[in-house]
Amino acid sequence: MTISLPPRMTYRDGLATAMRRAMAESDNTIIIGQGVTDHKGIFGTTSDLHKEFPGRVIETPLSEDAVTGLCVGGAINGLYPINTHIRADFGLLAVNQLINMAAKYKYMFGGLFQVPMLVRMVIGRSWGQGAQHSQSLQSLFAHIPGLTVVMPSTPEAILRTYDHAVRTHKGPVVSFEHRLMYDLSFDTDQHPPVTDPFGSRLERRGKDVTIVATSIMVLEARRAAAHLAQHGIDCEVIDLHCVSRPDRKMIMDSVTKTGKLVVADTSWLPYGVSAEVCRIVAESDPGVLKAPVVNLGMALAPCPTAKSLEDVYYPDLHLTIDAVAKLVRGKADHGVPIPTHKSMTDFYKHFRGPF
Amino acid sequence: MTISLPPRMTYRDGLATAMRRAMAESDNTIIIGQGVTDHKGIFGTTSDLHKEFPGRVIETPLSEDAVTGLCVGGAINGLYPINTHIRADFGLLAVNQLINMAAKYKYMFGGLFQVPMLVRMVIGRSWGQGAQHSQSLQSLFAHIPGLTVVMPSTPEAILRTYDHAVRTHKGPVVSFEHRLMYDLSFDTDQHPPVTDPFGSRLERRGKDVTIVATSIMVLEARRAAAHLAQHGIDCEVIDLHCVSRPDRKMIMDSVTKTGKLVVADTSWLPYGVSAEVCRIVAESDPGVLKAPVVNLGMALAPCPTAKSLEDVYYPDLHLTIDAVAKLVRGKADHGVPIPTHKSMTDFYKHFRGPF
Amino acid sequence: MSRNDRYQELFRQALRIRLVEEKVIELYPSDKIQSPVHLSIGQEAVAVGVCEALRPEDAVYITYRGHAFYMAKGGPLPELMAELYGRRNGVSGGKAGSMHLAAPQVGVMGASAVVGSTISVAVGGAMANRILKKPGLSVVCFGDGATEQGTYHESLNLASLYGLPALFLCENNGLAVHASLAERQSYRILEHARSYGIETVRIDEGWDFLKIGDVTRQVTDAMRADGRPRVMEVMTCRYKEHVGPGEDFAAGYRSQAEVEAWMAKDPLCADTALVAELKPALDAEIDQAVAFAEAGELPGLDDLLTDVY
Amino acid sequence: MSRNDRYQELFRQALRIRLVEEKVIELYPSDKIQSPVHLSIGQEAVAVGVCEALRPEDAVYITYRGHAFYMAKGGPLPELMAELYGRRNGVSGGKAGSMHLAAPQVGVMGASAVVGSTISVAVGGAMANRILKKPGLSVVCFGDGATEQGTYHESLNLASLYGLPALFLCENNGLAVHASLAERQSYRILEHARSYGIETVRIDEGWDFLKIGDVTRQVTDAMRADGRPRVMEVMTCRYKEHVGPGEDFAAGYRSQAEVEAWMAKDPLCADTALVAELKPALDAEIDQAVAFAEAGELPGLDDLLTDVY
Ligand SMILES: Cc1ncc(C[n+]2csc(CCOP(=O)(O)OP(=O)(O)O)c2C)c(N)n1
Ligand SMILES: Cc1ncc(C[n+]2csc(CCOP(=O)(O)OP(=O)(O)O)c2C)c(N)n1
Ligand SMILES: [Mg+2]
Ligand SMILES: [Mg+2]
Repeated sequence: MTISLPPRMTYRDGLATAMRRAMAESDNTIIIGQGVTDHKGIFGTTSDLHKEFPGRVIETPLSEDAVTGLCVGGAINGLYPINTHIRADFGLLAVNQLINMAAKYKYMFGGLFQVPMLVRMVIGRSWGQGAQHSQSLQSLFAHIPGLTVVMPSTPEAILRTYDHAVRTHKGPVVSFEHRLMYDLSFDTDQHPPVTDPFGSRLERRGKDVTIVATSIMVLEARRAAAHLAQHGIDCEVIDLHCVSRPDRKMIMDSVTKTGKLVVADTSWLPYGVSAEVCRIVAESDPGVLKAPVVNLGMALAPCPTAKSLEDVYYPDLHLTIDAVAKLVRGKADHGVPIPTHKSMTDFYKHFRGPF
Repeated sequence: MTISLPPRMTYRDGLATAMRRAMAESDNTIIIGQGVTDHKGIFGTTSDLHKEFPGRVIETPLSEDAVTGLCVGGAINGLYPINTHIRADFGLLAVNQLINMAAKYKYMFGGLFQVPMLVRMVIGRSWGQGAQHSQSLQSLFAHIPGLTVVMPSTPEAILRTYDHAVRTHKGPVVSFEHRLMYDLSFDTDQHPPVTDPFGSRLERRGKDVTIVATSIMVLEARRAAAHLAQHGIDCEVIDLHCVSRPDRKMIMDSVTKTGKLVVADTSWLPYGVSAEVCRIVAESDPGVLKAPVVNLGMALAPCPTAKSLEDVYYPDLHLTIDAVAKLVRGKADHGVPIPTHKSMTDFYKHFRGPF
Repeated sequence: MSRNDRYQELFRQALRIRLVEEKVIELYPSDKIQSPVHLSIGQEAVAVGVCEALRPEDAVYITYRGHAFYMAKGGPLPELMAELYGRRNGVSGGKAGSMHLAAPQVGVMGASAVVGSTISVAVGGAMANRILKKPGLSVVCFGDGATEQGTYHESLNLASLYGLPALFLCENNGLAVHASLAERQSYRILEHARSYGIETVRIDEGWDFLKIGDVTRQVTDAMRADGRPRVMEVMTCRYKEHVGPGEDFAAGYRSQAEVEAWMAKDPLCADTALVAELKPALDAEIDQAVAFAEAGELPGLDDLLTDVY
Repeated sequence: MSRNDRYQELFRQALRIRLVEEKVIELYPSDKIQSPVHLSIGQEAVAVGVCEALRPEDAVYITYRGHAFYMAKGGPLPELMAELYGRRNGVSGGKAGSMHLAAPQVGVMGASAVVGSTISVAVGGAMANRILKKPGLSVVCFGDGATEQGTYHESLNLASLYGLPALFLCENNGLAVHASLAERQSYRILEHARSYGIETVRIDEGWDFLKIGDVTRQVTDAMRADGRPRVMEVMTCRYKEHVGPGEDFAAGYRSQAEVEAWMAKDPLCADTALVAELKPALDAEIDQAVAFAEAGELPGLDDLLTDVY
């Protein structure tokens, strides 16, 4: 499928375009969730679609569990439901339906049913989101066979992935969208076309170290790589994208070449993406590692509210650059200057609540 | 704390003893869940306690979410609630309370509250449990800071761990008990006293290979080790026990010595215990690995019902022995004869439903 | 069809279900069926009566206690038996077992073993039909215990709010495993349901397939006309233990007399003449189903990883 | 206390809450408060009236829209302000922010930002008191939207079934974010609650702290006597946007006239003389709280990993 895109696009525009396309594509598509028809329209990604597609953009009560079940029932009966959660945290009310039902409905009945549906979960961050509005729960779902879990990091990834989910894939897809990316603009032509829309993406070629990243950490990794390149460190960056089906070959080819691995994810390390990537390397060929793997993620605590705590809770550009440089140079005084601006952290400063 | 135990004890007796002790220990303890007062008494682990401790063993409606919330409310107000789920799968209805509330109630309020409580989740297996009665969901909870997740593999581990949870630890503990162990008898004196009841256990010393296992896979590992010992392969076996806080040092000391690692867990590999153990090694010192790590767990699918499918769904003694021998000898024709009996699988044959 | 023909046909269907389950009991000690069985014995009339009023395009969403509804809605018997045996020729190739029956070609849209979890799924089925302009009602069968789940509340609200033709059918056998209604519920099921603006109907005579058929026809006719949900409660009686092939009166959580009083009204127990008349043909059919199951291949490694995604 | 004294005292408390929140609005553009704020402006009388009838040993479980209840129940103001500032001298050392207020020493037992999730927690509090033979009611405050969650159904059933003195207090402002009741609910809240065998009471005059206090006293007296739950619905009106310091009438999801009609009855709007009389002292108190907050240290790395387990 070819997608023609404007040269620059925000993440939000990518989502809004994907939503409109999914609705226009087929009369079977519905968008359902709390706030999908209001003037905020899921941060501007479903705005006015209820006018354009009457009866197929459906406001709901606060009933995450039953609404998810309704989507499963719709899916096995010919609809393509797109269900929104403005915070992934609220998706925890829907895990029985997602894990016990959606993920198993095909297998449990020996293939008698298909459950094509998309669940959009937004990861909150910054402006005091606190413990219950900030969780990045991809690994809970990626552990479960039957669920496809993606974390698009660009508008292009959104468009290709959602188009593929809606038109071709016949199973449940859970997508984690990062709230802090909604307002960011992206060049759309920088990505080579992908053969598998659910596949991992080689974002940058390099020879000194492999950074495997997810979601907004792909942006941090790219910025870190740009800075490090000026100081003689050449990073390869892989956007894992589909966290439930990482591209083992892409990861192993890269780590075999570089011998060094950093995993940068949006959640906690234990039982997270870092762990999963380490499993892939350890199972495939740990001998390619010339140094211990470095993992970056949230601190091992619920998310605190105060800005000063949040600043140390999430890994930032400083930390990423410092960690990569230390790993590549093999010493703490690696000689790479740390930029004064904090990159994403700078951006977060401009990101003013409330949501 | 000293615990005096009879020389032999079933897993069920361990649980029943732990439950009675918890109730006798303090008037603040309650046991709450579906079926806790009936004649089956959670597979015989709560039987008749409602007569002995009237008003503190509480039958509930089918309301996993609110009952868990009730436990959180009880815990912050001075009770020690013990909540039962006869299948871990039903615990998925309680994850909002466990993850958004129990795990965060202390941190989110800056330490103003404590949430001492124990959630017992039983892992089903065999006799056609199927997709929704067989899940082993430890890694979903172990990913979450604030939750302590244990998987006791012996009556002794149950007693020490539950006593510690009830008397000393002040936070939420989720325990995964394996249904297939309930009927097994254990020698109680074979375990060295542990300093940390939540700590990992060195089950067997050996020099050729490290097997890190959980729950019933610890039993498989011990049997495999006994067989392999007769053929010149000396296994070290670690019972991970507390999957949310694995003993890094114990694992690294062992793998440093043996150079070879097998992880045998009761769930799926991605984002599971295998992944987490691989992370520990990869972050600490992957150079100690002399071969790729071998991971054993459930096949990457929901659990099928038919016995013939279940037999290939779970790793059995054959597979474990074969995998370990291959890893140690470095070749497929490792020369270790595979026993004809299937060990746990044999036992499962005697395990006749219904439940 | 005369009243008598109708009685005889519904009786036959109910008896067929009972005989199939009695065959399961007979086979169980052989370990050929290695699956937890939740028998409907005592409750067959509900499935038979309700399904009489349903059309092929109507869907039923059922539970782990699903043999009766699967058969009453027209699910094929040999494939059911083969599924219980865990064979490749089973309706789901052995992946489902007793707890997860489905036969979408006749509108059996799946059974869940997580109590209450198909209720909202059925509401979604009703919504799909409305959006896709397809005919057909969604009927979801669940036990009294399922009404205690939060999802029941959410689902009633959604169905009423959106005006969807979902029939919430509660088979009230007064028990959830061994716990009585009084231990679990502060509400009366229909009074509670009416507070959502949903019309309700109750049938006390859960053994009476004719009455259940009649009432269901009235209810579904009204639903086809107004497109609104309904809640229907049928009082019924489980004769066997909660799960498994046996009886458990000795456990003392309910009285045997109560069950025997129910049996006295149950045509399948009372009308021994008709049983004798119909049994041979049914037995023959069941024996064929068993033979079909026994001839089935075992699924294996090739099947393990199919149909996951 | 004469009626007038009482009026003046409750008015003062309500005004104090409003002025604190107006201070938040004033401070917000400075980015000193980096936390989503869900203001209670327009709803203060509910918290003040209800808490008048409560005793120190009674507990309240609240929501992300929690400033009013926190203050009305006696939570310290300087520590509240410092918490909004994310300072170490905040009531939770900056870990909580606006959405997670608590002050257990005065019975504020925590606020959740997951709608509906403290309801069952409050039921557990009531059960703990009964088992531990402690006095005190559990009061759980939630919005109309929270009643749509499954957990509400489960919690009403548990409280009624076990006979626990939990007061379910619904602040019905007719909105969940921007969605009206008609878009979300097929039931009437109290009629629904009565189906659980729970007595209910409704107050339409959500601006009238005296009436709310009187009714709450009657209700809580009855609860202390019979140990049973109650559901109380207070109609109220949110003046500001759902979250944030602004107004959003331009968005068109509700009419400004409706809110203005409410304001006309709100003593805090109408009784300008009393506002003028009380404001200076309150302003001084608030300024001190702000000074306290601004003087607070920022929490840092040392605090990040404390209180996790
Ligand atoms: C969510 C969930 N909780 C608990 C169970 C265990 N369980 C299986 S059947 C059952 C009782 C259900 O009672 P009811 O809904 O009345 O159906 P019945 O078995 O009487 O037909 C319970 C508690 C389960 N399967 N799912
Ligand atoms: C479980 C859950 N779903 C969705 C949300 C997003 N959300 C926050 S407040 C709110 C509306 C709640 O309405 P109501 O209970 O009436 O309280 P009010 O805000 O009107 O005081 C919603 C949908 C949430 N916080 N939690
Ligand atoms: Mg029942
Ligand atoms: Mg509201």
